[in-house]
Amino acid sequence: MGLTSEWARAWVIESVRVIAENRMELTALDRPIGDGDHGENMNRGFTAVMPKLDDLSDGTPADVFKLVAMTLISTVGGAAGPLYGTAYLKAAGAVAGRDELDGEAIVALYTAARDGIVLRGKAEVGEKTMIDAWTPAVDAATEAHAAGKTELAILLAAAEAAENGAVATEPLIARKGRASYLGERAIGHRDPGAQSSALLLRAAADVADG
Amino acid sequence: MGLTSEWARAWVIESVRVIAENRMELTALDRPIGDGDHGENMNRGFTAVMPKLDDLSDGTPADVFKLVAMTLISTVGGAAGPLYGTAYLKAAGAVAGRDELDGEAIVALYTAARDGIVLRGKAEVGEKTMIDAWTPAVDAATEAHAAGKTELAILLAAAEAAENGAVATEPLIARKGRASYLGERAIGHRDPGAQSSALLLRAAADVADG
Amino acid sequence: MKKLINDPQHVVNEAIAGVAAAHADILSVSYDPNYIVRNDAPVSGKVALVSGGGSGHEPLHGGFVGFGMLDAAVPGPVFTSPTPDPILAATKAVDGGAGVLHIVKNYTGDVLNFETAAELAEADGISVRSVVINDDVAVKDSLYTAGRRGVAGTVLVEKIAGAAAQRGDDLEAVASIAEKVNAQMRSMGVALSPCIVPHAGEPSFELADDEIEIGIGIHGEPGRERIKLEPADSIVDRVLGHIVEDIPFASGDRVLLLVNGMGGTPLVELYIAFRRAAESLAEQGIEVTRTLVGNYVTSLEMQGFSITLLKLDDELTELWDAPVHTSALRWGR
Amino acid sequence: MKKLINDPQHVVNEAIAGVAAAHADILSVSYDPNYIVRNDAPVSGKVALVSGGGSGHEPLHGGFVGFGMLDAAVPGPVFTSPTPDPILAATKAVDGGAGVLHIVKNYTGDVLNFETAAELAEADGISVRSVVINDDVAVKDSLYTAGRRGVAGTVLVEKIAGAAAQRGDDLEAVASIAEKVNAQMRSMGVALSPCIVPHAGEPSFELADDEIEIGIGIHGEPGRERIKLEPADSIVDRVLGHIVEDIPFASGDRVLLLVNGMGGTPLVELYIAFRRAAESLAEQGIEVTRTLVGNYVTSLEMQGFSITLLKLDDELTELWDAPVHTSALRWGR
Ligand SMILES: Nc1ncnc2c1ncn2[C@@H]1O[C@H](COP(=O)(O)OP(=O)(O)O)[C@@H](O)[C@H]1O
Ligand SMILES: Nc1ncnc2c1ncn2[C@@H]1O[C@H](COP(=O)(O)OP(=O)(O)O)[C@@H](O)[C@H]1O
Ligand SMILES: [Mg+2]
Ligand SMILES: [Mg+2]
Ligand SMILES: [Mg+2]
Ligand SMILES: [Mg+2]
Repeated sequence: MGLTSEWARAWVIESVRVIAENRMELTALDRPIGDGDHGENMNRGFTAVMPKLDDLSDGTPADVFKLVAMTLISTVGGAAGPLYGTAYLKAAGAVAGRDELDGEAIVALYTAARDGIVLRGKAEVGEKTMIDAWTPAVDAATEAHAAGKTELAILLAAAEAAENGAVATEPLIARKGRASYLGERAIGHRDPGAQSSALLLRAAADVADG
Repeated sequence: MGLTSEWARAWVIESVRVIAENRMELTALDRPIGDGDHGENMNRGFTAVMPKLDDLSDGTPADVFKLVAMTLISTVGGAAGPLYGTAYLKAAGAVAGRDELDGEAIVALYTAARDGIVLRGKAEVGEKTMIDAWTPAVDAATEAHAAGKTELAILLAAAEAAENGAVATEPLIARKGRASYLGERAIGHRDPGAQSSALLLRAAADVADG
Repeated sequence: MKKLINDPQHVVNEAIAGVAAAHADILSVSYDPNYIVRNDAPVSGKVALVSGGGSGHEPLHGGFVGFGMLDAAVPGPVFTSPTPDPILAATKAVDGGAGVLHIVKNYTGDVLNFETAAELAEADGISVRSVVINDDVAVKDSLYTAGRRGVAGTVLVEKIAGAAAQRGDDLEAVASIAEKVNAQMRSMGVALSPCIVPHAGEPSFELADDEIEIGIGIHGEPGRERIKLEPADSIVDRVLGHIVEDIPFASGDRVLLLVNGMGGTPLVELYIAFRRAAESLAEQGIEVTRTLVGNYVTSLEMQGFSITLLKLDDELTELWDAPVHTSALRWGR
Repeated sequence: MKKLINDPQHVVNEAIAGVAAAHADILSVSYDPNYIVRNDAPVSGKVALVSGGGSGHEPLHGGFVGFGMLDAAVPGPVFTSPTPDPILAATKAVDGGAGVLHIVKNYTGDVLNFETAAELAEADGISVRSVVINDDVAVKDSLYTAGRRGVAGTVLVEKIAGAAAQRGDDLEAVASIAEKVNAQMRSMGVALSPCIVPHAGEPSFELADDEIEIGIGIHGEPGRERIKLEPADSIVDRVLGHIVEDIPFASGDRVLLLVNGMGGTPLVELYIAFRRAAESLAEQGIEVTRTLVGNYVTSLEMQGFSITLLKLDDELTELWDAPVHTSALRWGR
């Protein structure tokens, strides 16, 4: 039994909640190594998703992700807007037409999202960006699926890997985004985009869990 | 035995000293009810007098006062520059040609100085300006002279009256100069120009004393 | 106090050296006595305009030297009127035989020093007329004060009288245009934070974190009242109210609206204030036909703004629109 | 934090409403999506210039909309790049059939959002070229960073490319003039005090009473080093040293010297800095043939300044001198 568009909706609703809840923390992470607006930017975007989601009476998971993509692109701005926007857009493309997502589809979904971010932002692992949350998440999901785990277990493995990845950005020097201007002074600070990515991936597992 | 140009020079030299010594205090008085520059202005002017006085090898008291007048006019600026400049200029005129100043000449000197300030600034007694030091000083000098006092006693009477006059500006509302913008809020502050006038008139007596 | 200066004593001399280096195409600078003069001065047969006052209000006055505006500017020490010597020297340097108009902001020091310079210039055979600017409604104009202060409206007088001189008006006519502008305009300022005079090294006044000063003077002189910080729209409404009630601007009037920055307030905030002022005037039926927004008459790094309203007629509008070529105001050439 | 604003959320909308009210003769404003556009747009057959970015840098970019410069400006939220929607809408509004040049400051967000808008415009049949401005030498340009930031030199690109478009150059030619200006200019900034983003309500960084930040970014991003406050001349020498060593300016070169205020520094201080910069360049045999001094690319109320040097040749000089009519830069008409 795979994940339906109910799950996709629930994930988005939970995302809106956790982003709002962690808005100040994300902005605080962005202050020392960025320009102090990441929480504000993400919250502006996800807040705008809510009424549109209500309007989308039904549809596939891909429809839900495409709606999120378009809304984030047109409301977030900054670096995060186009990056997350592309992630959701490519994710939607990867599961187009499906009503239910099995383990393989979930791996395809996360992989496409990550690849979308790379396509736009050209970041590699270790450059202190959101990719440092996404790539470990994709790897963990792939591994869990290969080991024959359930959809829920795949989502949980990805969430945990993303969280560890976000923490692991702390000792890094940044090579992409605003933090790259700081050189060694970026060391010791967690990347705000990696942190928001971990929050979103945890939300995906939390709502499947329930 | 009257006061010579030696006295006039000594008065100026002492004026330079006391203005420098009280520069911060005069500026502090100007801050709450003016623009915080009276000490700076006066010090700029009197500092410039010194080298010129050295160049003036000899001359009458009137020559000394004329030199002070021209220097203050061309270096002080603000309200105080033209007011004190005119005072010294008219004072010089009142004693022109004399080598020694007797009691009558001193009364004429101070009266002309005061009248010069009124001519330029149109202030009356009680309007919280330097006139509130000068007019009592002129009155006291006139009285002392009428009572047959010595030159020194006349200068001392004027100095004391000027000091009392400066203190007496404290409860007044200002009607001239910057302090007039404050209305009732000027109450409780001593007028900086009245204070500098009192310092100068005390210096005149101090050097005659010595 | 953090300032981008060297020695506080050299602020004015070094700044006018910078003005000379930056605007050599328009003006040149004389030192000791200090004044800034149009490159083509004296312009033979043209009435010349000289203004000046304490420094720290830049671009006033040096930024307005050039074609169609001032012939010379005389910068005193920071916030202190210049002495008569440089005013006289500037007056002599620009007289083209048609006389000189002195534009003086109404402060005792400025008035007295310009007065002396004018007397000395007259003694040298130069005709001088003086106009004293007193547009600040924050200060009650009465027999019991030194009168209203001259503030941001000064730039409007300099532009419009400058255009009258440039088109060939004689000294009487230029002076009466200047008087007319002064009579038809009113200003009022607000401070959010104080400024610091370089040699003083401490703020000219203190404001709590949630206080603003309504009716501030351009040297940090206290205003009408100190109130709690309010939204921009309420502050604008207050200030505009004082202005409109002082001079009976009436529905149907055409006006020039100047929203002037005090030096430390970002342009984005000035536009927010401009928006409300324009909106409110429209509600009152007063038509804003000319506008100016920016830092024109400043008070060092003070945060705040002022509003000036000038009642226009066809002649004043035409003179406002006439070409001007200075470092801080330029159009038409 | 004391600001002349109403609701922090309404800062940009209210400010552009003020811009619309103040400069109706030059431009008009669209809301939702927000952009500022030349009154005569689209100019048929002329290459159109669109720039934009976070707000809080006024007069950049809206102050440069008009004849001979930008056709449209797209203001994002304070210090945050606009999304593709308004960029696309502005691009469509100004395209006169000859294509559109996007002038983008080099920040990841700006680059990505303009990139998306350009793709969407191309899909709609509009030719778009983009030039990414990266004049800030404070940041090392290497494979290991997002590259140098775009700062005050942006105004020089907008003016010169705008003049090329106005004289009728085609899209390739306008883009290559813009690239050339970007390649030949270098900038560096200094902060004496931080700025405060309205919705954040606290300073973007902290500086002790005797510290300054050398190499500050225009959003308060940290620079190269934090040092003790020094006399203006030493600060200017430091900054100019970094600029001149980065691009090999040589004796005999002609340059444009821009001394730009960050928003909260008084003009009198900018002139002191300009004086030293001009003096030092003269000592190095570098000839300053064009100048600009004032608040052009700001960072809200930040105190500080930046220096930009652009190597000139005859063509760039001629394009610089060409008439321009915007609210913040105007000459020749
Ligand atoms: N080239 C890139 N690739 C991937 N992620 C990036 C890149 N550049 C920036 N980011 C991410 O974007 C985050 C910053 O987002 P945000 O603060 O919203 O935008 P901005 O930097 O424009 O203010 C960073 O923490 C980082 O994770
Ligand atoms: N009209 C006037 N008549 C007499 N004295 C005056 C007048 N106006 C101002 N003053 C005096 O000048 C003093 C201020 O001098 P100063 O601070 O040097 O000039 P400014 O006010 O231009 O800064 C006042 O304290 C007052 O005594
Ligand atoms: Mg950010
Ligand atoms: Mg004073
Ligand atoms: Mg003064
Ligand atoms: Mg940002």
